[in-house]
Amino acid sequence: MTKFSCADGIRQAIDEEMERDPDVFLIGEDIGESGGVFGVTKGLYEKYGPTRLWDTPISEEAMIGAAVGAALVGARPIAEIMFGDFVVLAMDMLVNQAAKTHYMTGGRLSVPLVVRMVTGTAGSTAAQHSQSLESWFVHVPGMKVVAPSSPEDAKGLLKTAIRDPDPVMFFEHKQLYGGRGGQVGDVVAVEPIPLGVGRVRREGSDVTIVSYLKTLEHVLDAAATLEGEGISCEVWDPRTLVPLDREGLRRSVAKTGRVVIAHEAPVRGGAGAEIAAVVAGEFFEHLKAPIVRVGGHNTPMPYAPELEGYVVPGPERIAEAVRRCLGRA
Amino acid sequence: MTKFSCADGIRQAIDEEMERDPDVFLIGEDIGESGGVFGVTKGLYEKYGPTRLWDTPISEEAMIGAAVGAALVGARPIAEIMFGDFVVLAMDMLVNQAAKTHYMTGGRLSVPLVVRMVTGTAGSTAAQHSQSLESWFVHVPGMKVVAPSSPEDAKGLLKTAIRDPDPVMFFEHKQLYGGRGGQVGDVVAVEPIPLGVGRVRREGSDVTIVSYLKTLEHVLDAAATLEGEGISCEVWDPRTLVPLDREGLRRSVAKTGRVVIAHEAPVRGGAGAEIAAVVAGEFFEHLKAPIVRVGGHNTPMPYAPELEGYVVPGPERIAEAVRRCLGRA
Amino acid sequence: MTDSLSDKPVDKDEGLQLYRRMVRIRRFEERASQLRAAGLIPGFLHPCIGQEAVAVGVCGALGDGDVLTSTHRGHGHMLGRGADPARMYAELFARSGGYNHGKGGSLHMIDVQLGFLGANGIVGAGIPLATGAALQLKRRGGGSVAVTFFGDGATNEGSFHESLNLASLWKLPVLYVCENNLYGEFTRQDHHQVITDVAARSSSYGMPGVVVDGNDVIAVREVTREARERALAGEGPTLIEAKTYRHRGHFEGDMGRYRPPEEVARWMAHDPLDVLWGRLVKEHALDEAARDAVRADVEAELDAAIAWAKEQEHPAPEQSLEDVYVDSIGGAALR
Amino acid sequence: MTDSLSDKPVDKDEGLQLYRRMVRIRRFEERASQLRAAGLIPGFLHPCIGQEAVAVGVCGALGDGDVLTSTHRGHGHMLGRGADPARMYAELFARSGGYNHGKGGSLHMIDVQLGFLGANGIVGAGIPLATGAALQLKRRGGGSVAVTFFGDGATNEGSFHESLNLASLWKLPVLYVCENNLYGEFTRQDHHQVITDVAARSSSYGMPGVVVDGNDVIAVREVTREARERALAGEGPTLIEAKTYRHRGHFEGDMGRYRPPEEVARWMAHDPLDVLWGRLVKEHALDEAARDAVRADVEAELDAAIAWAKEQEHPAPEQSLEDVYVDSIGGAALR
Ligand SMILES: Cc1ncc(C[n+]2csc(CCOP(=O)(O)OP(=O)(O)O)c2C)c(N)n1
Ligand SMILES: Cc1ncc(C[n+]2csc(CCOP(=O)(O)OP(=O)(O)O)c2C)c(N)n1
Ligand SMILES: [Mg+2]
Ligand SMILES: [Mg+2]
Repeated sequence: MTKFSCADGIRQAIDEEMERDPDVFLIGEDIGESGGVFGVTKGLYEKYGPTRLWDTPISEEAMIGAAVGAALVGARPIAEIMFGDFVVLAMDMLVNQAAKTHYMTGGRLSVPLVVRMVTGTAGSTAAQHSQSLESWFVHVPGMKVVAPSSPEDAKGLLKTAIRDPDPVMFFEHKQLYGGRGGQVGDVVAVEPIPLGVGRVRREGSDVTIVSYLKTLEHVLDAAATLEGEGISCEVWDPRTLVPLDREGLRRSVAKTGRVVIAHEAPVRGGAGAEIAAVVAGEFFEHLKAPIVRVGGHNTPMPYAPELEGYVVPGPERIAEAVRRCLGRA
Repeated sequence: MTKFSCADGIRQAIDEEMERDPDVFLIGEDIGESGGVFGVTKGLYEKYGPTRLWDTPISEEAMIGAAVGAALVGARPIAEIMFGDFVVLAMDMLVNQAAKTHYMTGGRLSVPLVVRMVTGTAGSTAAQHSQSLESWFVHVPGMKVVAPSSPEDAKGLLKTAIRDPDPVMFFEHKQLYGGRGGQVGDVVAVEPIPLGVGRVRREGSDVTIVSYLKTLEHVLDAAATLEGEGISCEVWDPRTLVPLDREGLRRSVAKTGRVVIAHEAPVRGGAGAEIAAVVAGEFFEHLKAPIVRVGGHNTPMPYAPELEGYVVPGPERIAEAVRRCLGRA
Repeated sequence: MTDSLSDKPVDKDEGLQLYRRMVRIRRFEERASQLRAAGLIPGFLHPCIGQEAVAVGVCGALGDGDVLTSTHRGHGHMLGRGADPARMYAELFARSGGYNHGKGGSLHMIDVQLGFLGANGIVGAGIPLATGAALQLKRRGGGSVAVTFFGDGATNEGSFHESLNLASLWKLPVLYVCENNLYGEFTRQDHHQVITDVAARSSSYGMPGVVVDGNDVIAVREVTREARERALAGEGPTLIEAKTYRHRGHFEGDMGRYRPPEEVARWMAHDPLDVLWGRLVKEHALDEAARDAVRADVEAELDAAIAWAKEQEHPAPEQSLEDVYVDSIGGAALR
Repeated sequence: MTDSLSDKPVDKDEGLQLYRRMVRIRRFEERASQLRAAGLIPGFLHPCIGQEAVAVGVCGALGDGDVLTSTHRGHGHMLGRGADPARMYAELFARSGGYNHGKGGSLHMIDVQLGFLGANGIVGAGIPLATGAALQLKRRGGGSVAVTFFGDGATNEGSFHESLNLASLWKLPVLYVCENNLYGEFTRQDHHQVITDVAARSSSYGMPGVVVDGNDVIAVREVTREARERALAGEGPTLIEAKTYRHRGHFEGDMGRYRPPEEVARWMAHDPLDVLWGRLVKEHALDEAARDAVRADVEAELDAAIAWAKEQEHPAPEQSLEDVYVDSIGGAALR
């Protein structure tokens, strides 16, 4: 067990990029002196001070708007949405402004912005502090969407996102931060990881399970169980939802002929729908079985642990979904 | 050619429901005395006066919030988002409040609200006045999503939506309103149409084309063209995206074995992705060919007519998509 | 500060009742904190200890048909309105017997009978909701008002601004109650706005703004009464700013170290419970025994509430799929 | 109104130049209206006729490095800043030679060289953007300011409130210029807010607020200069309210019938072009010939601009797929 957590990866990426480029700055609510509600930005204020970390009033629209406006004139801001659920308050600045500016201006202006979206359940965080909203942004042309599932990916992809010239929505699952307060772990050198390159997290031959963020851990657990039943799972992590690594996905589907897609967000209209549609549209000839989606039930997130545990897909539901895909259920 | 347009259908539904129930009221920007930017609510102010039609300041969050708050204590508000693009400013009230209230309160409160979303291109309306955002709401548990493609459907579905006890996002395509200023046409009696019941708009045997709103007209045109090429298209209109009439869809797919999905919204992450995923997951045994999606290109909406015409799918692109699905391209 | 309003003597029984309510809130929160530490409460807690007088003072001025919206720090408002501590604890314990059947927790608690339309996890979100409720109250013909509580931090959200503008324009019967506890999360007021009196923002909407000592329950009740009468008379909304302080951190787990010790000490010395008790002692010569009696009563009540809550069932996992829609159209809307 | 500021005599050449700019805007809009009627402009137009003095006055006080954001009614701001009418018409005609290559149209026009960061189709959206630009200007070390134009209607959006609070807190170099033309779309100011002076809202943010006669270009320029100096001196933002009026409807097609004829007449009699010209006549004894010369010049300029614009190519349909991303990652991000 390494001490290097996703929180570490993210902090280190920010630190290294801030060091590299003085136009990189952080903006958000209580991200400065206090180091953030999840401790992800701890220590950065001491190192870089108030001109590089801007604690805003509770004003999500102005906060994201300020980041977009600064980006228009040369800054490379990193904005944090403390709980991704609050992004609803800044959608105009993201969807109508940041995502469309390059296009509306015929390519004359651009918005090199990263928005860190703190995402998913963290144990009874309930309906307004648990959402996984990545699929909305998959549907917004002009946005790139990143969803890392490991500390190394978090670090390498965030470095790339910060250097990227376009607006990037960067999803971080709370349960991957690795311990409340996110104590600083080892510094691990990670090169920037290009956007649009997925990764096989486990090789297998019977079925491809596509997953990302926290759910991918459950998928790996399920795959270990299924191995005992003689089912060989390939686990494929897209890492970025936009762009999607179609070639990587095709390779895996060509090999296994079966696809299960797992994520925490509600299934209906989730990012898994797009992935399923890509497979059914572009890799149909490889498909031997129905595409199975497993994900959050189509409900808001309940408070009670028993209910939350039922709504969020864990290893058992994922294993069941795989068995169903293989006609073994 | 009847004079009865979608604008008529919508106005008549509102009128009849306002007459039936004094707790139904309208709220929006310039929907009252002026009759609305598209003339859809013309005449209602004269008939019902200021306690039934509330013109708000330019404050989308407070406007939708007021509708939600009123609904919490017994009103049945109908809110208008003048251009659906502006809904970004009211997402908290819709997504975190209206959609989740019934659930978060364990069923003790509810939000009988209709939000009229004025949607789609209307000719060079450009990036911030042309969006089709229905797929976001498909992904929001607690919401129902309606997208009528004919005046009768608009009227019958809106009547149902107004009586429905849950929040309903009601999408209206500008080009279906039928003439700027929306002159009042004939009054056509239409019974409330249940949510969740799709409709075969044209019978056929070779391929099922799923479509809704304005694009459905283009689909019908394409189907007529394709008939001349010996291709028999079944055109199926879900009418409501949530709930989705799975049984109706299954019947059609079982018959044709081929599916094309067409809508104006960008393809990536669009409502068509969910429909494709449902087909690939639940009706796979009927499928003989890849599912083809045709829709808005993954770009913001451009201003120039040549560009807009390229981005929005018309009869030709739809026909091409069908040919591709049949392996004839 | 309009302390002068509270200068007339306090009726003894009334005073004791207000005191009891504040003690109930204080002890409810202290015990919730212990229960969370003991593992019985799975979610967030934002204790309102120190702010009891706002909740009790405002609610003490309301009528039966009035409706309220609240915040993440809402237990006091709910108890002030008369909610049942047993069902509140049951909700915090995530049990079926809780106010929200275990689906909401602290951040989303409601009591429909009391017109308590809910705590809220989104800062500022209760403000437009109460504004809309007031619109419907007005449409229905008056006699009741809507009240919304929110913090100093929330007054920087667009929802605050848009709502006050709307309400003043339409003269809606709504009371905007800002609990200015000098911090929004870890951020001191002078780091989130340059003004000192939130009440001053009322002038942007041609609306009266009142500052009151939020630790003086009698004063809070008086300004609320006046504002409510204005609202009922069709004169529109009022912005009430109650200056107060939370004794604890922002949430359970936060030690509140970003606050200067002298500041904390100053406010601890102006404890709302002591302020009222001091007055009752002075005006009615109450003794420690009377105070102990109140405390013992409340303790017994909370003991019973907690015992009841602990006995409540955990919800069955499949109940997750209920209550998404009032009418799920035969389950179709759930797919 | 701070008309007094404009009481010192106007330099003749400077005055003529300001006048010419206002005529250019007026005629640009009038001709755009005709061109739209003739079918050359496919999209929306929101003419700023009657409001020219705000655009020219504000821009007349700015420096080279300053940046601006604007609204749906932005042609005047852009021309005031010195934009090229030819490329503007080309954009309105949706041609490749236009400022945005035909992708933006009236609502999204920009001129990066001039620091003109764009019109905007979303009411109030330019306000946070300019605030953020000012943040970066400040981070970079000063010397320039950001300016944002918006209407009276926009001051009811949350974005207005949140931005002003942020800017005052951080003392950002930004000028908030409200063009109060008394209507938001078809809604009169007293139907969208109860206050008369938008400038009064500055007090909520501890920020100076100034009301100026928006039809007096010299007065507008003076208040802008002062505000800009304050901003550059690190003293923070100013809210400037310029009272003005649009002579036409809200957009091309709207006849503006919701406005009382006397009100229209009163404002037509206070035409910003006439106000300045009257002064130039009084102070410098200019005659009709001088005025005709300006008009003829502008007309020739616009003739040439329109002729050039008409010659520009229509974009090729496939260009729709360009400019979605700066780096589409080999096209992958477009799929
Ligand atoms: C929209 C939104 N932004 C941020 C948060 C995180 N948050 C929860 S409480 C809080 C501070 C609120 O401060 P204030 O309004 O003064 O209320 P207080 O906590 O002091 O009672 C913050 C930032 C949130 N819940 N919602
Ligand atoms: C967020 C948003 N809401 C509504 C509209 C529709 N709309 C366009 S301009 C306008 C009126 C704006 O009024 P004001 O801010 O006073 O500017 P003016 O038109 O008077 O210049 C409205 C309501 C919009 N474009 N954006
Ligand atoms: Mg506070
Ligand atoms: Mg205006």
